[in-house]
Amino acid sequence: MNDLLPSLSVQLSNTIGSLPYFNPEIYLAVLFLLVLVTDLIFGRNSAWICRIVAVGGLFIILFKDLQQIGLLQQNSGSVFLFSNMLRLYRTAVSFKLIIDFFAIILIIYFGLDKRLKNHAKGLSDLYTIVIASILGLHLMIMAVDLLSVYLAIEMVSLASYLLAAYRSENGFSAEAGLKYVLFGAVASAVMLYGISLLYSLTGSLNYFDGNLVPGLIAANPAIVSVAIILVLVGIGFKLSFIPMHFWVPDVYQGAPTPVTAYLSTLPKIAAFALLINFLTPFIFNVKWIVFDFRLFLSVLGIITMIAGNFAAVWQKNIKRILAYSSIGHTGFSLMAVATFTGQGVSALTFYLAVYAFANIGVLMLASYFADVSGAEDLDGYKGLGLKYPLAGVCFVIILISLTGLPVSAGFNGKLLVFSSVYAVYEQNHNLWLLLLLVTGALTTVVSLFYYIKIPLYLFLKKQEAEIQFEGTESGKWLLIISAILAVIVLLLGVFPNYLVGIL
Amino acid sequence: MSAANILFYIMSFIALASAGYVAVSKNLVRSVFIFFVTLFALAGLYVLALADFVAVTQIVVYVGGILVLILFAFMLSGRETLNVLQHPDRSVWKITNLPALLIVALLFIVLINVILKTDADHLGWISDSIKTKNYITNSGDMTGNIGVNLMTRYLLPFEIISILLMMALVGAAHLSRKESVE
Amino acid sequence: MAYHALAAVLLPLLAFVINCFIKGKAAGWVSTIAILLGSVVSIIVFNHTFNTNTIHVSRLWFTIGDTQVYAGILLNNLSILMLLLVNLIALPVHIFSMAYMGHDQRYGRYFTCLSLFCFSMLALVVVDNMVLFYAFWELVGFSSYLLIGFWYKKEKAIQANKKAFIMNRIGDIGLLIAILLLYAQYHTFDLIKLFGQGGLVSQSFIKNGMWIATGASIPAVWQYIACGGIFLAVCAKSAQFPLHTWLPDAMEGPTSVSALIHAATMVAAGIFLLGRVYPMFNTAELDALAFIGCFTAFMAATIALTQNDLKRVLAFSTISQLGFMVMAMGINAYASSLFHLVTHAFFKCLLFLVAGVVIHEMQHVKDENQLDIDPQNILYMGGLRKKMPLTFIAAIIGGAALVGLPLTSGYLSKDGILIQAFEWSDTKSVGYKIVPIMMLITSWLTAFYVARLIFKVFFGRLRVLDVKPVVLCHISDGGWQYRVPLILLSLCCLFPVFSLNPLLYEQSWLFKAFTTPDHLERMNIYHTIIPAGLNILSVAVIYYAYAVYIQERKMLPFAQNNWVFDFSYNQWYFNKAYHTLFVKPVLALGEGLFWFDRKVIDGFIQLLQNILLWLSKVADVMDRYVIDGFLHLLTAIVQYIGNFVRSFQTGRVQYYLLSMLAVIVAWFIFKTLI
Amino acid sequence: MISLTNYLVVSAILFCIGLYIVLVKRNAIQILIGIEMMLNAAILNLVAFGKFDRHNNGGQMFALFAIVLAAATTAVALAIVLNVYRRYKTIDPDKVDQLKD
Repeated sequence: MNDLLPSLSVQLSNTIGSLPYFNPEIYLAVLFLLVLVTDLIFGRNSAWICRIVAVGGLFIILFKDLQQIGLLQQNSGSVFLFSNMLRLYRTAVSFKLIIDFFAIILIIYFGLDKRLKNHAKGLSDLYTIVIASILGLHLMIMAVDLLSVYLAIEMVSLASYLLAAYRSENGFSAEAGLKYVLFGAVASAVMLYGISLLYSLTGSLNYFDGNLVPGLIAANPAIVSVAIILVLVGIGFKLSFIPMHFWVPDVYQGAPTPVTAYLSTLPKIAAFALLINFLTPFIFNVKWIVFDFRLFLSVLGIITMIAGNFAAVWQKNIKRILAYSSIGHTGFSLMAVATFTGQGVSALTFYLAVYAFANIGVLMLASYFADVSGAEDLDGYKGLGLKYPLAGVCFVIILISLTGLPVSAGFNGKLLVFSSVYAVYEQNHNLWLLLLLVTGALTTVVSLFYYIKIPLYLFLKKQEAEIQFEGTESGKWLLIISAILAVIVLLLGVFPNYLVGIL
Repeated sequence: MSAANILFYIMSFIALASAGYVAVSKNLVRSVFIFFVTLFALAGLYVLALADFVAVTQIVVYVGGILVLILFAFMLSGRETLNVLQHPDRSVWKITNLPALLIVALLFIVLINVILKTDADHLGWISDSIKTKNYITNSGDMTGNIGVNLMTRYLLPFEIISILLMMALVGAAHLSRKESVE
Repeated sequence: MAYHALAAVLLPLLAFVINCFIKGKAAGWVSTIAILLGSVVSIIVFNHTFNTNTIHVSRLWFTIGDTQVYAGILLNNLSILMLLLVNLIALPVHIFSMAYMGHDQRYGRYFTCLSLFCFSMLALVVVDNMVLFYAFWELVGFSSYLLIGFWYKKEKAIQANKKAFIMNRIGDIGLLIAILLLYAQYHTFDLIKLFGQGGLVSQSFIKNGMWIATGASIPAVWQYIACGGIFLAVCAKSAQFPLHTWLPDAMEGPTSVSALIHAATMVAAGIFLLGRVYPMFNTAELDALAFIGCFTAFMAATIALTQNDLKRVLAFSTISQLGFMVMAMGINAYASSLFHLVTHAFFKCLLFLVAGVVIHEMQHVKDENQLDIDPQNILYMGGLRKKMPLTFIAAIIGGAALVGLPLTSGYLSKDGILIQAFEWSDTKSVGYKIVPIMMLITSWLTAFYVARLIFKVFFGRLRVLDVKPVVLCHISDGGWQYRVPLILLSLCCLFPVFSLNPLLYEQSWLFKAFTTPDHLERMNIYHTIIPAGLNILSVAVIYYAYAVYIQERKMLPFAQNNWVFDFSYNQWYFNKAYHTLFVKPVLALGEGLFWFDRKVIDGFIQLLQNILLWLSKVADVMDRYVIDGFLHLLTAIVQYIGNFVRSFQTGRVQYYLLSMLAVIVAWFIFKTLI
Repeated sequence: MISLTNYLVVSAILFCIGLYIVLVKRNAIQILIGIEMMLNAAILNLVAFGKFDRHNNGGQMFALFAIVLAAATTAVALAIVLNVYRRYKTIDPDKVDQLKD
């Protein structure tokens, strides 16, 4: 009856064999349903129950991630799952650990932000969406098939649109959502077109062991590079490098602050894993000369670093500053990707983890200040550091880390990236890598100009008008968590080995 | 020139012409309905490419789902939008559209250029698949094939997309819900 | 002993942490006691380990790739000396600050920052690897940033700390590049392995345009870049040309901070860095160093001649003296350089504290009488000698040491540098003679401006009276917190602290500790002629300053005070001696010679003064337009690019899409064209 | 037999028309229609070449998933557009520009 029947048993056993390696994701799916059901059962008052369920579930998933390390060691370090849809390997597990860990912090954070908490329609739907997006992020990290890549990116994007527009009673939030969804939908359509071209040229969707790379080598180079760039547009939308960065400042500013913390860290981190996955088969194919990825990434990295950091200098809104600076950080991370070495990848994971620590911390503090004094612009920050010394000091510590000054985790991250790039440069004396190094060093200095502005306003400027300050219970928790993050950032500055050991 | 070819040209002409009309039309509602035509024509093209199931899905999901959704959106956003939108203040050939036109034209030239440079009918993998009889014939029943594939090779995406749809449903419902829950 | 040193380093940190949590006056005591204990501990460390073997304790810190980075403490003569020095300078400054900052609203914060600074400086001194060194180098910059901008309500203070920070960042990039290059070449961050005796650096060499080390060779240009990076770092931290402009501006901070940071410790970090990485430099690079130092010293001295702000004069003299040290490093006078570093730290700190007292009292006068004057302007001062005798004596001692008059510590160190400069130039071609000669001139200029400063401030009459004829004037030396530091530091500026022989620098213990014994012979005539000539002429210059600033005043009718008269008497006496010695034998020329003396010599001196004035103006213009202009240019570039990027953020999503597609299409077209 | 180049050309034209709609229409819903056209262009490619991939059936499967995803995206996008309409009383993305530099 069907010509697929002979292979059916093989396919089925492949699927069943994949399940043990898919534990965290299965748990995530179950968790998604659990949160959804909790939401439905408990109705309006379900937000805190959903939160507890989500956090508890994520802890279990974190544990399951850790189990995968041992599982992988028995299996030569790399397994393909579900008919080569996914690839599980050591770095993917590291990325998953980072994602899940920060997801826990973020979920706690969502419930602490005053504005988000006052959202009339409740937060329980938010947790449902976040859990689903984490599943998408996991897939993004492991995807090696264009179909799973597209699906994962769409899943994360959809969740992000929803989160950005979540505060539907707020005009900014809606506007951010609109811009995000239009930009994102166009980017994904462009990417899909690129994928369709790649498929047309090779008849394969799997770039790890399918016919994709050899097929592309055989095809006309012009159309291949067009198709690859179109695909990179989709990935770039998630990474937000130049010129796919236009949505970033507006969306980061308009979205609720905790959502900004989410958008600026998790999807970006996962997208780096995706990028590495996407590049690997091309890089390690010696016949691949059609498209020079290193050149491409270097140019992008340089432009992104310069544009992000230079534009950030002229911002007044704290979230816009962080938005542009996050573009700059993307450029810096691209530098680590451009090495194409194991050392570079481990430097990247460290850097991204540290970046996530600092960025979430900094946005938590922004939330805190917005809660207690309504300040969102630098002008509103005047003198706040003296009123709230602990928050101010934490802010400074985290900013030091973001800048990359010693002794902070950010410094170690930058050092690792620099040394990994230099190690490669030493071998091949590629001019672009040198330029990357130089730009990285220069923009680090430039970044100081705007990062230093925040402590300047916090401590050294005086508030002209007395404004009403109010403390809240959730504000206290925000402060505690961000203080912990600041301490972690400092500790990782002194003992980076602990994090390197885990990742 | 075979009948299939002629049909192809007719279908593509309808699809492209109606798409072009959507692009230049000033009347919003009319352009939505013309978009129906584009989608139907495209479904026809899918059938010509021997993808019956995709064509049916296209009609069910797009025409039955998406377009209806779009029309609903119009209704929900109130009559006054429709009125406002009935009289768009910008004509298609306005000077402000020139950059967009230029960019799109350039992109089009690039795309056509690279497509024509590629001999699509004689790509390596296509010759291989013709050799190994790995292509779809007019008589083959592809629906069963799709069913088997969905449950085996594409099981993961199939399951994942269910969660995705669930999430989209939750989110979209949340966003469009009225605020006055109290 | 390593743990003792660690304790000395960590005590200020402890004070910093405690001060973060307490409020009020206790902060001052906490910090001061921490420094006091630290000083005691460091004296113990010093006694036990100075001039014995090197102590190096380290633990594994973290791993980058295959390289393990250790963290630890390295105690050799250099670091022990610096450890002691920083503590000893910080102690009086802390005591001084307790009174000086006593009325400031943010007293607690001041000491918190001061402790942080002391901690980072002490840690910088004892760490054993480049990574930590860089970390504390940054921290020193950061804490000084906090202190310079301490009076953040003053717009100038904000500008100054921004400038200092940016300038220092430029140096930091240099250091970072140098460290990375050294790591790339030698695969270690460890200072001992790199720069120790027979270390990796001493084994590497440049040959055929390649920089060859054990197991690696890269083009020689990298060595130059690494050295250039270090130069840059030194120039920024130690305020050498062309990165010196931040230091005078940094005087916007509290004077006690200027004393500690911008005279004695932080600026010494650059010299200390030079001392640490000394084996890295080859002859050509050392020569460059010498010229930079020499030029800076000369330039700063000419600028100092015309400044009227008390602290600015001192700031420029600091730059000038740092130039001396850098030059000394460049001419291979390693020991003398460090020697001068130590002596300079004491006397410059002393002078700044003196300035602090004076300014404090002038501020007092200003507030009491509601005058609209700048309390730092020396043109309003004068005659303070009687009101504040202790301060005056301290200023005289400090000034003498700065000029390098005999019996002071400055004589020992500075003359040593000059002598060695002459010896050094003998081994080179004629052109190199310019270095010692310039230094000689600089020394005389130093004498002049120091004399001017002291005359203006302490002699004559209080010129505030010109502004308002009757003023209340409650001026004194201040409490014990002012007196004790001044006395302590004054004692440290005298020769017995360093050498029992007041005239021979070779015999000081400090010098011996850094040189090999064979260096100690008095080889040639320089050793006699230079100190003699230098000091005689210095005295002459001081006399000239006196003539210019005091004699002139005699013309004024109401300046006929006793002491003015006394001095005019002395002048006369001096003139008489001059006549007896030189003029009488040629009495035949008589009045003619006197005319000559009046017109030609004075005219010549006038000319010289004009030239110097002009030079200092040029240097000022250079500061303002070339160097600041460079910063402005950088800002402009950042602004241009930033605004270019921002110009796309119109808020219209379709415009974003259009821009994005434009870039992509441009890339396509670019790809297809090539 | 229909040449695959024809399919590619048709899809390229459709893609460009969709893009043009996206760039010039002053109405968020019309922009969504443009995006759908771009997606359909890609789907057309996938389907046309999927003909030669009987075994894996990658092209057609991808097309199916893409259609479903497009539906989901549209639903979410329309929900957001409705929200924007409630706040701004317009769905012209050009007029929704409170957030900018």
